[in-house]
Amino acid sequence: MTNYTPTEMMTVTAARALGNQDVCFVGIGMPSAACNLARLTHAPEITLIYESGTIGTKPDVLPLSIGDGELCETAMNTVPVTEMFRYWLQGGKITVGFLGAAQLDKYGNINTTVIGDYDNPKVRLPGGGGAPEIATSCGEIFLVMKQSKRGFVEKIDFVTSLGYGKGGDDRASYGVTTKGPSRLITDLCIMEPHSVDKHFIVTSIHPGVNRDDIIAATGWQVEFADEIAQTPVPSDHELQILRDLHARTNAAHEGQ
Amino acid sequence: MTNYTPTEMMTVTAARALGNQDVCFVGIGMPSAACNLARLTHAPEITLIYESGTIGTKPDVLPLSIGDGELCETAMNTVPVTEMFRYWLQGGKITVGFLGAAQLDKYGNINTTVIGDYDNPKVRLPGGGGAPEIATSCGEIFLVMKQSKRGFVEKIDFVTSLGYGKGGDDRASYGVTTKGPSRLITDLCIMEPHSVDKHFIVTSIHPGVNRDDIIAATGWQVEFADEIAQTPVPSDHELQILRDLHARTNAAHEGQ
Amino acid sequence: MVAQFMSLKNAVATCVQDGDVIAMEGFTHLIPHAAGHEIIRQGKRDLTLIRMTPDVIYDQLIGAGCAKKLVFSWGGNPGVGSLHRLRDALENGWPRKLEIEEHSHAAMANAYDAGAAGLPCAVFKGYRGAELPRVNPNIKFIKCPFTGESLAAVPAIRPDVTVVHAQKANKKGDVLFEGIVGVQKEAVLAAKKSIITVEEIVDDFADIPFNAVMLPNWAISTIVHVPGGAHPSYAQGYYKRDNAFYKAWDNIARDRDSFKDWIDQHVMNGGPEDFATRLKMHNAKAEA
Amino acid sequence: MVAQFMSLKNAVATCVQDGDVIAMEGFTHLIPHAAGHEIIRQGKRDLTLIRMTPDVIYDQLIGAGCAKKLVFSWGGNPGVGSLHRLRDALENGWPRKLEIEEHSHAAMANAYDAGAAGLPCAVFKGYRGAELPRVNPNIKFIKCPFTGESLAAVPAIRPDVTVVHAQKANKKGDVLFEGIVGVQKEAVLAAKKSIITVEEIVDDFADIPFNAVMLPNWAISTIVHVPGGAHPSYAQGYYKRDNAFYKAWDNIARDRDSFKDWIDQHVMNGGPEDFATRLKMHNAKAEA
Repeated sequence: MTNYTPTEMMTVTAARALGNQDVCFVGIGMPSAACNLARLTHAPEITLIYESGTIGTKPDVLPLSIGDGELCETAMNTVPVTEMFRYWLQGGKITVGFLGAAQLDKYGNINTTVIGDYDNPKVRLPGGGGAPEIATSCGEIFLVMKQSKRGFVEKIDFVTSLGYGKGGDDRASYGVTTKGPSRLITDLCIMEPHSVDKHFIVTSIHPGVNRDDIIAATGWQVEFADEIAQTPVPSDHELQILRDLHARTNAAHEGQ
Repeated sequence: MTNYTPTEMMTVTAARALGNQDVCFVGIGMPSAACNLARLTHAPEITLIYESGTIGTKPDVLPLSIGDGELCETAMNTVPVTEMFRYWLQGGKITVGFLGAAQLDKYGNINTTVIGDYDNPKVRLPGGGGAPEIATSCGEIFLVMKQSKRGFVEKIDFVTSLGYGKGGDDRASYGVTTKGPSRLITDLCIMEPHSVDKHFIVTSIHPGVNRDDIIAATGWQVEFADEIAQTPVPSDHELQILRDLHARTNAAHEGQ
Repeated sequence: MVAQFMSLKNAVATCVQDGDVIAMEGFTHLIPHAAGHEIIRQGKRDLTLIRMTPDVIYDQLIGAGCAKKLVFSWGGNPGVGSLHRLRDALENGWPRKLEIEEHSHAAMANAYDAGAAGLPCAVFKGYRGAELPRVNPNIKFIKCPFTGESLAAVPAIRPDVTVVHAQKANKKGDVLFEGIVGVQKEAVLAAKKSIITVEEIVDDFADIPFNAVMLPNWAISTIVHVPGGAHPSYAQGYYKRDNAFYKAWDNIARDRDSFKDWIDQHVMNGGPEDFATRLKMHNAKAEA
Repeated sequence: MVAQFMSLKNAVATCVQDGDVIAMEGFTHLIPHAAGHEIIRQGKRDLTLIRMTPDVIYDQLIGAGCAKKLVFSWGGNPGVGSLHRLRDALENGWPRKLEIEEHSHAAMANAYDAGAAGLPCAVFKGYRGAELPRVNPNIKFIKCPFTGESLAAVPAIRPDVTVVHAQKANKKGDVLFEGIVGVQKEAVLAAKKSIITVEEIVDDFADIPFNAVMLPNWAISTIVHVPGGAHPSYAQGYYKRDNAFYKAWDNIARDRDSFKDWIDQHVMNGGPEDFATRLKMHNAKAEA
């Protein structure tokens, strides 16, 4: 099964970053697909938490919204949303949070609020939701996002959620003690933060992608690591599981 | 059934102060007996709440401790103790709180902490427990306590819980907006706060008690209202229900 | 003070006044859509609408012109895309200009918690390095008096009326929530008045667990029996989420005219009894 | 990081160090008496003991000389009277001087909540007009940044070890609490390490309600199977409170020698397996 889409490549790569010991705060869309793929392949003991209050959920189909019944029915436990944000997220119990963005800068700061001016937006986006505190309370953050010049920008229009701020020690200056965005997984490559300055550096390139593709899809000056890996391709097994998951999901959502 | 003890008189009088609409924060001992007597006689719809988290409980026997299984088994709902103190008590959902004291002053301030100096106590009492916030968060407070010169004192050794403070508007000066101790029910009489100064005034005397009995059992200068009622005697029905309740309770606790 | 059973029309007419601050909650689950329609039908105006996720229910209220202000933390159609009526109001002021007060989920959840707890504000570890505090004066920072740590503070949410949907009431008016319970209990406890629509009214709650999520009748103003009243949201144990409707809403709401037609047809000329019917159609389709 | 099943001896030896800050919770219900005995048996010293209601369990630990400091809100034998060992320590410094940090229930409950929530302090409407703030420097007041209202603040409780008892664990190490759940969940979430003794270990939790009070295995350090381990407290669904023992304790603890004899006989020369036996005797007596 050598055929796979860039989105599948991205999803499988994100899934592989997770392990059995992880407690993940899962968002809707790609993060949900990646986390459940991990659960259905190499990390059956992974704990998936959705902000609707479901702890240790094992959905058979992906939820369309963050609080679908499937999540609760398959969860170990469902708690009030107040408790989810207070005891579990703020309480520091989550090892990994997944975030995406409309705009992202090279320090992993993200914008999901507005394009343009806050008071006179060109495009009004949904807003932060759980992200501002997910970004600071989870042990580390995996950013997952398709690359484009429009999305990967030098300066984001609004800092919805903190990454490394202005870089270096800036993140800690806000009283934040968690690690921050430790990897950025795109449809083209994997980037990781520079050990000191914290800007993202390309450390692994997906098969069939070249450096110019990445540069052309990035609004900041791309830096490449001295040694760059090639991201392993999705296995047949992973692709099969992922496609089955999506097929079940589509069938279920159409039926509803 | 003309024979009744002063404690029975006090319990029945306290019970009669409660109605179907009340939501009571019930303490162990006399308050528990009075609240359940009310429930088993004229106020079957009264809501009894114990600080262990049991809401709308209807125990068949009185609990020895504030969290006996009987309370949970007969409750409408049992919530965590954090929720009990945060949403229900502090949230202002309780209409009446019952408190007793080791020492009480004429403004209804109570001491359940120490006799003597705090750091070198003559007698170390159990402490405040729920009382400091019960005293300020409940709609009103009923104080129930046997009268004695040792208990009804001019100056209490430690202000565990606020009554009317130094009197007048002093209670409100602490940011407290609830009514405070609106009646004091003893084994001898009922006292109510003066409309302006808020010191307790005897407004009803139990049958067979005379003014000198009250004066002799009170450490502050007793004030009597211009018109003083005679407290109605317990009915046969009330006494029967109360005695049955105590009999069931004693049998149950012995058996355990 | 004890919960009164009444019709949805009466409940909304009695509890909701023009200019009120209203919270309608339900986190994906148990969203009180029937009550939302009734508020539109009664032409309530100048409402401040509070909700963590103002999805389709508030898109409808905003598009229908009921709202003066929105307090929220995530405004989208989950898994589908934008709320077009919300965006039209924010970007173009249609049908009227909409003020917003924007928070994070953590802030809103803590603010409901504080409201239920009778506190004037919520204190939490939030908004660190985030830009919302620049544009929302209702986000402040205080210092922990013991450690000096900076903590975010937001005002408690204390709605005039909270509207939620639940699975069951018993005849005394106690209410039971099961499954994803969101912030509903907090929102009701934080409010001056409440309207709770329920799927079912039962004689009593036999055999429910000791630690169920419940509200006693004396903590509720009004209860309304509206089977299907959460549709297109869902009620665990009763019916599933109508995901197809959420997807269809994207097209309905994209255009002002098609939105108005939909509101005329399904809200202005409809009633709470339609929800049971809609549910039957949805279930029939799901089984087909 | 996932909960480990071990013997009570190992759990206490592994988790509890001299000088630790320990919370042992259970509000009348599910008090971890067997674990308390094990701490005495292992001769732990200089502990800071936290508990809302330091009843018989802490009277034993204090009388046995394990405690340097007590953080509490109500210190009595409920419905019976004084805790004589606690009073002897406070009034006479026997067997050693005991520092105290005294709060109200509301303060302690909020402080556990804050600990679970990762906050440095709890903010609440408390201690208004009360005198404890004069003698306890860990009670401060802050102002609401929106209303100016004065609010009490206390440090969050963050124990080194929390010890609680629960009804059930499953084989994966998830734990279920039912009935009066007190502050146990908060106390475990607030702690660096935890010991949970349970009545029963089951294969899995089939058919438990969606919204049960639970802790997942990754939020727990150690689980110990100790049937009867809450006696003379009780475990809803398993056994009743041994009220007669609580009354008998009054006489046992009143006198230093009779207390020491009791500890020698029942604790120093006993073990966790005695609790199942004690339970059988208690149940036999109750049925007689």
